[in-house]
Amino acid sequence: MAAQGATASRSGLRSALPLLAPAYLWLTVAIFLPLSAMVFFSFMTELPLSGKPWAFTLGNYAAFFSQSLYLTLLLASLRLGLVVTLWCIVIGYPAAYVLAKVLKGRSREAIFLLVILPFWSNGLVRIFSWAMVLREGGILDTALNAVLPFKINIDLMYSYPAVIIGLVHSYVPYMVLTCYLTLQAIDDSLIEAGRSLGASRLQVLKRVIIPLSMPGLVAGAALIFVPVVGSFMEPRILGGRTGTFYGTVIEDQFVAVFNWPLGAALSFILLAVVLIILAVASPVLRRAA
Amino acid sequence: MAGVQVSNVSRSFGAHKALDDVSIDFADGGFYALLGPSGSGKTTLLRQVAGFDFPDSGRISIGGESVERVPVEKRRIGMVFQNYALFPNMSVADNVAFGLSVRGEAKAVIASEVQRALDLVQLGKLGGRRPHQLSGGQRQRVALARAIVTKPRVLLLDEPLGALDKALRVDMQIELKRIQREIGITTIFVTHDQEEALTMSDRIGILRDGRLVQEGPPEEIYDQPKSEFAATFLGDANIFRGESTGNGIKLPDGTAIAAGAGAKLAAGAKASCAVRPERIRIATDVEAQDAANANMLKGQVSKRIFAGNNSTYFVERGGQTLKVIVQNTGIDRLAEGQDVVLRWAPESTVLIATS
Amino acid sequence: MAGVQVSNVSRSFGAHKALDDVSIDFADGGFYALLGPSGSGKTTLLRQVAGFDFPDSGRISIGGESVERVPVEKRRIGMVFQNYALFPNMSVADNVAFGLSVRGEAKAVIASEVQRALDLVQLGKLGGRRPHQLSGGQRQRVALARAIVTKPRVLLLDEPLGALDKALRVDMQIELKRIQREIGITTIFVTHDQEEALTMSDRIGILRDGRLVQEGPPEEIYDQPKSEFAATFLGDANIFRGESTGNGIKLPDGTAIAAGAGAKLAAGAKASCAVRPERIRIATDVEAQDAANANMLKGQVSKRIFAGNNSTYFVERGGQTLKVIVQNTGIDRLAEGQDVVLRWAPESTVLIATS
Amino acid sequence: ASAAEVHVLNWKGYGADEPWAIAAFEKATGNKVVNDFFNSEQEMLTKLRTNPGLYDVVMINAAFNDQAMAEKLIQPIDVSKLSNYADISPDKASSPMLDHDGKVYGVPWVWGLTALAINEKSFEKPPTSIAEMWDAAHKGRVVIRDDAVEAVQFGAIATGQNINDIKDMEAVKAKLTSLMPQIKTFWSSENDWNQMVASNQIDIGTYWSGSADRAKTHFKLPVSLVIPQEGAVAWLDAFSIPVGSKNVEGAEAFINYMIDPAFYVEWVTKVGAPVSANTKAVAALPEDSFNRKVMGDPEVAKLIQFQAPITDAQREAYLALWQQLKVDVK
Amino acid sequence: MTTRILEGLGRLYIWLLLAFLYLPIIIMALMSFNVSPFYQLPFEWTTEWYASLWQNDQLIAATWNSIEIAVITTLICTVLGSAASLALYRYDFRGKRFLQALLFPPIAIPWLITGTAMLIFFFGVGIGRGLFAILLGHVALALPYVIVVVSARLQTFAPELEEAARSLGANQWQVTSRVTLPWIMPGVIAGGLFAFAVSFDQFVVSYFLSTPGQTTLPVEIYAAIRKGFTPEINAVSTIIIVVSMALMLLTARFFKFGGEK
Ligand SMILES: Nc1ncnc2c1ncn2[C@@H]1O[C@H](COP(=O)(O)OP(=O)(O)OP(=O)(O)O)[C@@H](O)[C@H]1O
Ligand SMILES: Nc1ncnc2c1ncn2[C@@H]1O[C@H](COP(=O)(O)OP(=O)(O)OP(=O)(O)O)[C@@H](O)[C@H]1O
Ligand SMILES: [Mg+2]
Ligand SMILES: [Mg+2]
Repeated sequence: MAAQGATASRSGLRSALPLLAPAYLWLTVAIFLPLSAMVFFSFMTELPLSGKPWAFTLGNYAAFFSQSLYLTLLLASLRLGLVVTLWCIVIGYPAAYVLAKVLKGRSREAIFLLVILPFWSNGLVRIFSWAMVLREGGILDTALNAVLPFKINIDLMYSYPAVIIGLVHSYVPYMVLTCYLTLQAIDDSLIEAGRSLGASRLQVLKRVIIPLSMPGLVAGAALIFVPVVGSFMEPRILGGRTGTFYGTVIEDQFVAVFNWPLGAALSFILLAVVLIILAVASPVLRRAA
Repeated sequence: MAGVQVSNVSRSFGAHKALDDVSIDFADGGFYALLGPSGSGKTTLLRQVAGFDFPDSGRISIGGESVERVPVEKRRIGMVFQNYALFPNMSVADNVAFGLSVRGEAKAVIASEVQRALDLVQLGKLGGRRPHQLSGGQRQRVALARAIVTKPRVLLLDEPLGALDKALRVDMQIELKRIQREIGITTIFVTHDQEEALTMSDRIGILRDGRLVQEGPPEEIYDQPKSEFAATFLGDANIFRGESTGNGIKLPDGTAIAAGAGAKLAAGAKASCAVRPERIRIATDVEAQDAANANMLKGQVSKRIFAGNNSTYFVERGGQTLKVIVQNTGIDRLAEGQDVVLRWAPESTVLIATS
Repeated sequence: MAGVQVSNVSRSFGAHKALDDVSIDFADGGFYALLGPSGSGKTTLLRQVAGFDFPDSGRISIGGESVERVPVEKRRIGMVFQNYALFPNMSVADNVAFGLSVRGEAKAVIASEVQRALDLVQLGKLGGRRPHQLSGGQRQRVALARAIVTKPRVLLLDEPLGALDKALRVDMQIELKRIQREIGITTIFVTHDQEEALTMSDRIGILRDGRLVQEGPPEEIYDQPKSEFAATFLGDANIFRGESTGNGIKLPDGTAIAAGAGAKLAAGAKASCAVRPERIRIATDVEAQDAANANMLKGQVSKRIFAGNNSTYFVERGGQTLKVIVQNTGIDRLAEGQDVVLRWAPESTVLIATS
Repeated sequence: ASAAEVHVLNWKGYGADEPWAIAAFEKATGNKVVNDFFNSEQEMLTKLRTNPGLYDVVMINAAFNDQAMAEKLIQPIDVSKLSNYADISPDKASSPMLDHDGKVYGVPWVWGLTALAINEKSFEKPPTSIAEMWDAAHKGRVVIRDDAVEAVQFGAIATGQNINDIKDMEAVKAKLTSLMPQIKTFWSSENDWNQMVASNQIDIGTYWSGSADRAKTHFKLPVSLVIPQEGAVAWLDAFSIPVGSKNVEGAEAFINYMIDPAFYVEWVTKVGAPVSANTKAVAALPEDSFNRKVMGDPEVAKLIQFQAPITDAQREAYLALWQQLKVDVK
Repeated sequence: MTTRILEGLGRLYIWLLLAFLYLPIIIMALMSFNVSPFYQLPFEWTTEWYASLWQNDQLIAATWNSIEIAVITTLICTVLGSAASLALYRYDFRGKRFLQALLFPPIAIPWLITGTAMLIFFFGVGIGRGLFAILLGHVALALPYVIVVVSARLQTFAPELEEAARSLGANQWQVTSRVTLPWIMPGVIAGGLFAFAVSFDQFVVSYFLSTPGQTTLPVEIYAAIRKGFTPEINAVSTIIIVVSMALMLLTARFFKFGGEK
């Protein structure tokens, strides 16, 4: 009947499948199945790989709750993720706005590409370069002292701010680009309409532009927050003795000791927390949009 | 106190002059209709007044003050955009509330004002919908409600009623006029509907290729067009081209057409006469009737087009098709092919100098 | 061979019935105008025919074949969208070329066809522009050129001329009709301009709240509206409500109004009479003139509104405001406040049963 | 691995992948060397577990040899086929960490120390005690490696305990806790250390003997090794042959080459290296060379404690302690 | 006029951001010309690292592998990712939200765990290690980024445009390629650039899945730093950045991607 015709071409998994299947099959083979194996391991006492006898246990998950250490670090990591995400928004959103709404013509495309390019350099090399900038007697220190009349000592290296700077540097392009994508699509006449109704530039920004660019903001925030919470390399190298985070202890379980079950359990707890945060945040953000 | 003065404003896009030395004085509290062909610069002019775009040269003042440095939001204007520009992320009610809420009005005040405005545009019940759930006409009404709810001092309307059916349109016209009178708001109104322009406005300006061609009160513009363009653009006109005889013209075939008493033009110059189709009486009787002082032409009906309250006859005469409008009073239809006589008074003839 | 049959089509959005059991037979090669208030379902109906949206129940066939399973791109339709829907990433010429190029026409053919289509809509020189560089009316013309260049078998037009000024609009109407005749394309045309609907179409359908209220050829619909709604929606009408006297009505104050010979209705039932304002003659002389068989009412002029080729007089009579349209032939204007007599023939009166 | 290929699993840049060495070996034996690397012992074990038959030679820290054998990842080596095996210093060759049930599972290769190294610019004369790390003068200029086992064993030395039999964990914890505020960062690679010294950011820290030597001789950095009077941790690296090797013969040849004095001398001079387990190889070095003079010093031998295998449970306990210390300092 | 001033400020801001983004890159490039391998100052000019890079076959081979894998990853990811985004945008079906949520585990789980899991799983099912396995892993890791980015862009697409195209006789593929894709192109390009970056800078997963002789640049770099890394790495990174910048600017010069509305 007519209704069937309607469903057949307006909606339905069947029409979506040919487009969806390749991507999700790939993800299944290369990620979901391997991770399922990890889920399985996370409930074991020992890895079968090591040839030792093993049994099922919830102990690895219980371990998270039995030691304050993990919770402390998880909270620290979440805070880190939040701070980095906020900085990326603060720095990246205006840039995306300028890129989308102020610059015109060819230069815009060029800058769009230039913003991503730093990503193509090796992460570790980038961090070493930051070390060079941030340390005492480094570039920042020298440059500031050359300009300023009085002598100051800047040694940001091996500190929380250094971690933030390094992470923001690594992740801010995500924010710029995802926001640019949605900002660029906003019809200028909506901005004009807002202003003709007496809204200042700032009010238009708050009430019209930000809500309309929310999909980009949310996508950018998710792409930044999620990996930052699990990051360990940047904190370790730039943070010095303060650079211990949740990602570090997971890494240790894999690298320093052969306790994959615990490491896996810790990462799935992380995943669960992150997904819960995204799930709670997304309707709130959607409503704002 | 918020008349709008546009003085010698020009604005080009690349090589294209969208506005070319336009000066108009929009009287305080007046209702001004802007007419002009598509692409003649109407929207561009509104955008200068609103402050979205800036003249390359010339000055704009509102309420006697130059607004060159006044940002849009401080100009206290209301605008209805040609494409509506509704905020897709807000409900209908929130769209309308926007102007009040950025001003920081109290919630209760906003709610009641918004409801009033929505009722006004007959959308009282659709406040909760999103713009994409509305029909074209409904969107336009939301845009209108949004623009007037803040009681701006200047209202800029870019075809605010274009998507409305006639009945609603008339309702909205009446409402718009009422609001406009009540709050004495200076209104600039772009429309393609001539009847709307003629019936609603105090003054009309006609733009063409970025230039102001003629402006004045509706009847004056209609009755005394200064150019062939003005004559044919606003309303319909039969144009006769020939040589001036002082207060009339002589067509190439020798026929003389007399204009009204006031008309004066150097004899011998090229000139045209414009005659409104409704001013011409069409008759089948060839004998002279009130022949005194009347222009008369013979011709043959080639077509009749029914248009509701009137019909248009197309009459062929010496290679020219003349239009005659006849009110549909319910009697006498002329058949196609019939020989007819057209008569009109010299007072109904406008003499126009051509270059 | 491509008439369009819409049979018993219904479509709801949530609880709202946008189309309610609509059946229309769009004749092959015919030009059909859809009228109706804003939100009455016109766009929704076009979308069902185009295949963008699907009826909850009912059938649609094109050229005699049910199109239930025919996807949009196979239906060979051309559509002009109410909001134009131009491709923002393509130039004007590429927009127009799109339909030909997806079909794989040769480059040279495309180029010449596109140029022809653009010339047709008087945009021959703007082929290189991007849509956002065009004025509203220019965009609409691009949309029109894009829809007709592929020579579809059904043309769906959602207010294709809404943003055009009168002069251009008339040009486009003529062109549209010419194209339509030439390629014999079945055309469904949504418009808010009544004159346009009346002058261009072979048939007119009036929608209201998703229902087809009346349909027929223009003059029939205009002259014999079947409901008060139809009478007032298409064209203007003075409505008198009273009690049927068989072939006329008696107003509450006892005045009798006679309808034409054909009209019949059980006496005593509630009924209305509709009289077109242009059918009424307005005069200042109270003495009986051709009194035989004519309806006559006395009243007082309250307002005159100038509308170009005609003026409307508002006449007060026993608490009712009647409208009378008088062609502006250049003579006799009635002053406001003047006592007048209104007369019209019974044949100009339409008797309508009311519930 | 095909017959003519020898697949070697080792740390990156740790002798076995020197291009000149490979070239020489390939020329001498006709076997082609293919290098693979690991970044941690755990990873090395994982690679062995998940790639049976891929590797022919694997370099294993003696402390892990036992575990690898227990998991049946490595096979006994027929030392009679290794002409240089006889020259291995007897105490290393007979190490119980490498020999099980009379079979040799690992051929001792090189050994070294995890001791202290100093930035020469910061000291008039080299310190002699581990206590220097706790000196307030070096606050914020001390480094220690980010490795739980090493840190705990370092703590054990500082509290005068046997690193392989720590009795008083609390003392270790207290000692390390008091060290934490002194620390600038935790290093994890040679490069970290060298960069920090090069930019003069640190004074003192734990370091590997071979690396310190390389920093000084090869990179000309102001670094010198200090073996504190409290002692130092020593480790022994050995070569093994994984179970399933397809080219045991080639593997034997490669291991024999690695313990050859000719290779060793070249390695030390060109790159810098730890101390060879082959006495002849060490003897072939110049008299005043670090590996002969300092490391060969019998006094030093008295101070060092070789790492013994530790159990998984111990390792996890050490890690927990170490993580707690790092969190507390945040 | 305020508009002009704001515009100027906007431009200035973009340049400041670019300065921030490129600061480490510039230092990286400078250090590739510095004698000291430890980023030691004062700066002493040398091209020795480029010369030794030229000799370092292993590093060069790894670089080529990296480029090859990153390019293939980018191609596969943009195609599969855009297709999936389109499906998620166009169609409604049960479980859609779940599919969307599934995109986050690959991003949220530290790569170390994912890499280990892949190693075990590929080993278990016989895919093994090597460049093919690396590619398999990289595509999977980069796909979610592409889907998230392209979807964000798709949210701004007006469905009437697809309808208009279909009414003109375009089939699904033509509609997609000629109307939808051009509109989402900035998103697809951004997604592709991300995919390239994810793959090109991917260490952990490559590390687990590489075999001797079949390694990538990051693996080489990470392995190298244990011993003391040489500015050859800066040199190769500098060359890559300079070349890709040239390519990109050239691309931007000749192609426009949906920059105009
Ligand atoms: N997606 C939707 N969701 C909910 N309601 C809808 C949706 N689309 C249309 N409607 C409603 O259906 C009714 C018919 O809409 P339609 O667009 O067909 O009107 P229309 O006759 O074209 O009006 P107009 O002349 O104003 O364009 C309207 O009341 C409209 O609000
Ligand atoms: N951004 C722009 N770039 C280039 N040309 C433009 C731009 N905006 C407008 N124009 C051109 O300027 C002229 C005037 O445009 P405008 O929008 O004012 O016309 P309009 O009178 O409002 O027409 P319409 O009645 O069709 O809406 C047109 O020819 C248009 O193509
Ligand atoms: Mg306009
Ligand atoms: Mg509509």
